Amino acid sequence: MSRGIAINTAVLALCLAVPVYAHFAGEPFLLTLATRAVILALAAVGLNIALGHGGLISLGHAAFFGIGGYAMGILASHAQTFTPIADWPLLIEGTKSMPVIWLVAMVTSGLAALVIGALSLRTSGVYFIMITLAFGQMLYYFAISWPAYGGEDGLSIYVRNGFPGLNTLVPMQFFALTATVLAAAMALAHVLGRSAFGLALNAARQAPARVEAVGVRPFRLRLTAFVISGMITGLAGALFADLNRFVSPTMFSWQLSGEIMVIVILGGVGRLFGPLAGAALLVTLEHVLGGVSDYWQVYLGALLLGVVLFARGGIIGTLAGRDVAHG
Amino acid sequence: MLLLIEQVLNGLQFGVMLFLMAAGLTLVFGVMGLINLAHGSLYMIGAFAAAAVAGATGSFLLALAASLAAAAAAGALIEVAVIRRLYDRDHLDQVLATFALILIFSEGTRWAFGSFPLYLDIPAWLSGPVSLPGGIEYSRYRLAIIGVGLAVALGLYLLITRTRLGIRIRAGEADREMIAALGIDISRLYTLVFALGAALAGLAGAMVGAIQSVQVGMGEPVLILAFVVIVIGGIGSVKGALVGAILVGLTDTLGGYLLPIAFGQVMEASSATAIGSALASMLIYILMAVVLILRPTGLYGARA
Amino acid sequence: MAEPVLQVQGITRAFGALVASDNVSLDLREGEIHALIGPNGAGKSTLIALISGALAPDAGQIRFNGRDVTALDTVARARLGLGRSFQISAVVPEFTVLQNVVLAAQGAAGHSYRLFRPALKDRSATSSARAQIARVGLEARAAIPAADLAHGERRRLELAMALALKPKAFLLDEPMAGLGADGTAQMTTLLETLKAEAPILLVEHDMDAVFRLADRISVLDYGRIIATGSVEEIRQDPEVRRAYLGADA
Amino acid sequence: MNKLVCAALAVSLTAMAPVAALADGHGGVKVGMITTLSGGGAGLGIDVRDGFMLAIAQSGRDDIEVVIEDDQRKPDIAVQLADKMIQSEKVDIMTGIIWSNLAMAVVPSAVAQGKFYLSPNAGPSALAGAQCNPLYFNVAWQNDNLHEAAGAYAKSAGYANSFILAPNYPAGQDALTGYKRMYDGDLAGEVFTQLGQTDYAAEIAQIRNSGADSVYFFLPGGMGISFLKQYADSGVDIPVVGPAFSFDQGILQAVGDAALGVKNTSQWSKDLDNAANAAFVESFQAEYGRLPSLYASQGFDTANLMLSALETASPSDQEAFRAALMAADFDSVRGDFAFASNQHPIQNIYVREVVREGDVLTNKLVGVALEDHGNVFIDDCKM
Repeated sequence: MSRGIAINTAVLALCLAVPVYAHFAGEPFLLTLATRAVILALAAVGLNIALGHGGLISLGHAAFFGIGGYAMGILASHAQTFTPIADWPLLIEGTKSMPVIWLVAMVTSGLAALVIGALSLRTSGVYFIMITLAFGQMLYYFAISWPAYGGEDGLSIYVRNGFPGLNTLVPMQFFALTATVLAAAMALAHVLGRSAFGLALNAARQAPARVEAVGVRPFRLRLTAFVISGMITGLAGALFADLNRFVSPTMFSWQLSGEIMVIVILGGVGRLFGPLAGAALLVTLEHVLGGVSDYWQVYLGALLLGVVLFARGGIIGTLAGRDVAHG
Repeated sequence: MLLLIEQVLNGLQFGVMLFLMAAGLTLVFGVMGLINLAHGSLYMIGAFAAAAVAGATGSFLLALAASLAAAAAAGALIEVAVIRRLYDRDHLDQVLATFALILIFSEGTRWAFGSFPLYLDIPAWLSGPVSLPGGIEYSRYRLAIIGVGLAVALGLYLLITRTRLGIRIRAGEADREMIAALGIDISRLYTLVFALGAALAGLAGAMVGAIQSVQVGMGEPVLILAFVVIVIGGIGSVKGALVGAILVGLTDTLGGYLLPIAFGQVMEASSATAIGSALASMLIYILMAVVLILRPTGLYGARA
Repeated sequence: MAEPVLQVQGITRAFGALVASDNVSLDLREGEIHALIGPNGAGKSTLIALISGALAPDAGQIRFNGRDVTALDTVARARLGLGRSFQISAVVPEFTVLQNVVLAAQGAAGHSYRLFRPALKDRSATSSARAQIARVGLEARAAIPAADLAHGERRRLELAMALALKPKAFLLDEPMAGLGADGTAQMTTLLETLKAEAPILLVEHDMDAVFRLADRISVLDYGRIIATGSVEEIRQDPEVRRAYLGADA
Repeated sequence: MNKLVCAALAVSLTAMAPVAALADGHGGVKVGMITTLSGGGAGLGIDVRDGFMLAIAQSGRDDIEVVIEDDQRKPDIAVQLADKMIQSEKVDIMTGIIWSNLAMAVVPSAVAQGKFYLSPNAGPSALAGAQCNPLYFNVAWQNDNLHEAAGAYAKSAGYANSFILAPNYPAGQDALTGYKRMYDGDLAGEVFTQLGQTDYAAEIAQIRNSGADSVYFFLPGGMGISFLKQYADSGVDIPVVGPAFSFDQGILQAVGDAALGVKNTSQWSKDLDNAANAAFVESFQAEYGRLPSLYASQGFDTANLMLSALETASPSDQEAFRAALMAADFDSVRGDFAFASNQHPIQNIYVREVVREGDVLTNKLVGVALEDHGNVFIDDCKM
């Protein structure tokens, strides 16, 4: 247990050190990178609930990431051009307010997760992987060929959306905002993991027949987890869109689903701090290896392969041993 | 009407090509229980090998042979080096490891062959149209693809039902411990099955490469379609892969052709084409969802 | 006389040509242990699956607590109060003993969708869980992951989980399997005290235990019930001797 | 819990920190190039980069630093790199983006932050019209230009019944609109294909049955290769017209003989008769061992435009540098070159034909489709 705490503290210390250094060294770009890592970590916290606790290997989480992103893009683009989204049956205006955007992003991605989950969870194992992947592709193609919001070109938002009391255009403030959201999501994930629901969900992953025998439906547990998971990833999508001030169908791409999953696994499946560690590592690798070679993805692939074959449990798992799994 | 028949042939050709991809995936899953995302890379390797050999020798048949050999060799190599360690792992590890293989293969190929698409053309003896009964002009090469695909399907059927290897494959699908108990060298069987699946993917890549472009990343869109195919057909079932592939091929081709026309009846032409093609691009996924609602393990999948 | 707690009427289930349960009827009455025995392949597992709801019958009816449950699935039957243990231990390996039993207790209490309160702070579920753990004698092992338990301990954990459901009937699938002499004796004592709470349908291979515990015995052979009666009646039944005990005698 | 502390600390830090010092007056010029160097489409970015760097090398100026980054054709990566160029590298001028969707993601915020952006390729209509900006110059073309030229060519060639197709995404829709703007015959069919589609059997069957007298297509990258090969094999012999993208030097060898004889529209060709072009083609071949492509020529022109402006002004003086760019006082490999009021080119657009020269396929000039052509978005641009 103590080693687990030590490692989590180290991860946190790093999360503190980077922005502080970036700030005083006058390297705002480092802060942008750190914000990116935090947002990807948030997406991975979402996936980790489905994957780590529920055992649901979703290769289609980019669907929720993209929906969150488009929720932001659509609301903000209407606000930017002062056109209502709908004027019948009731008037819906766009908005540049982050809290409203977040709410819409979470509700829409949650609804999408409900539909996709209800269909996909009829299956299990490999079927589930392939079906979630296919649903993600479906939305990808839809986003590309739907002309109203930019199609493949995506949507640009010229000014970052606002949050009451903050100037989100200041990198440090936006970073702090995303870090706070991540902290809240991690706290939620922690509470969920220890709750009665979390207990039943984890049991359904390991011994579904037993869960049925105590009168609980694994399907409903999994669907609930999938929806919560999709909502958090959707929120991450809205933040990611705000970081880039841009949304496009690539947010729906299956490579992105793979990337979120890679983050979860690099960090350690089912570990509370896994997503943060994994995202920090992936963003660092992207940045460092990208500077070394045009073919840096070869190295990234080799590294991933090494982790899967030889370092099961990811960074935190390898360093901490088995004592804090699902903690 | 003639156009419709021609589109049906096109759908059939597309389906047959998907079958070549899906057959390997479904065999590997059925026998070894492995989900292989890198199957699309083997398709790409087949196409690149064919383009390289065709460029050097000018012979299309040699190029096809090279695609089979290169993809089978690459398949055997990754089976021995990587995949073998994944059979006892859960699907999550398999997904991640084979995702890593995609990165390595894609960027490795780009490093070796450069960023520009490679050239591979239809041989003279297969190019041009042929007249079918009823006055349809149809590409000779596409007919050849349909022929090869159906021949492979027949060959696979015979292989699985009539040969010693087929018996072992079926035994492996039924019970992994059993074939070990029968004294069959299980690791050789696995390498063989994996290489066979890889060779089929490579063949598909080479044949398609001649009418499309041979480039890095060509495998992944086909891979995802192949997933849709085997989800519809039922994982592990070669028959399901054939039926699913043809269903997906026809749905995609006919949907892309008929939907814009259907929308054109009720709305203005250019928005009809836009909406029609947007919907057509989602059609096979909708088909998949419907199949799943009716039969969660696919058309020919084992009942859970 | 009141209706039996569990009543199986003319249940039939076939797998292709093999009729695994052939027009089976049996009942379980308040306060009794009803043992189900039969040689390997007689169809005991199929019958358990049919009663628990894991399999749907081709024909026949199952009534539980005065209600037709034939169309209900495992979960619904569990909620009505059918508590079961598994032939092969199906405890949650990464959970501690306490977590496993809390899972059952909160399931019975309908608390499994509480998203925020920590499971182990659910007073009613944990206190009920601790009581059941004490009954099966695992208090000292409550904080041990189930994966690290000895085989006999895991069988007792199974039983504790069934107990925590506060069921109206127990369906116990070979609770003695793999236990040593001491373990079997402990389990036998435990089951004797249990039947006062809820009747037990007991599938068991250990004949000594069955003959000591059972109030009634049904013998299954080739998917059919060939005899039902008291221990003495079954001992004497010629058909049972021929079909089943005959092999041993 | 700790995480909350971390966030709170970060917030308080923000409050007390001063704004970072602005530009630290360095002597030379720093150029940030974001382009596609890996994954699909890397060939285009590599050509732009090589053309650009060739011009820089030939200028002999060693006070120009070019920072090159790979966007992997991903908009989010491009945005992140732009942030890096602006915040961390503190570049003066940006360039390099190939794709319209990446340009739309990067350019508006880059110019809003006071950086010059010189586009060597993408020319989305929004940046030519409503969102035009004094700091944004397009040195290649407005996206519609080559399509308009194709329409004009079809009209002058006497085609009266065209079948037109493009992928179902904004650039594809713009392409068909552009073609129709200059073409005034009937349409035998108008089809939107899927982006990334590789099989065109269905569309070719429709073309065969449409009774068209000409086919216009815009299918960039691998899509065009697939279409042309399949079209050639189908035996349909209706003449094809396309924009230069599918017939450019990098891609032609992969299309093969299927492309022979196809007319395509381009603002540049390697046999354009002017001294700058002859020198460019020769030196590019000498430096890189391959024939230059359209994209290489655009990269080369972009660098030379920038170099010409740097002769008379510094980017730190925005007004003066903008005026210097606007003058376009450089020897374009395209011959005559000027900027319209919305800072997009006014130039000739030519018709080329694919021919075989020895072993390699290449293009030769056969005529002019549009002379001194600007774009239709000038009136939308208010600046």
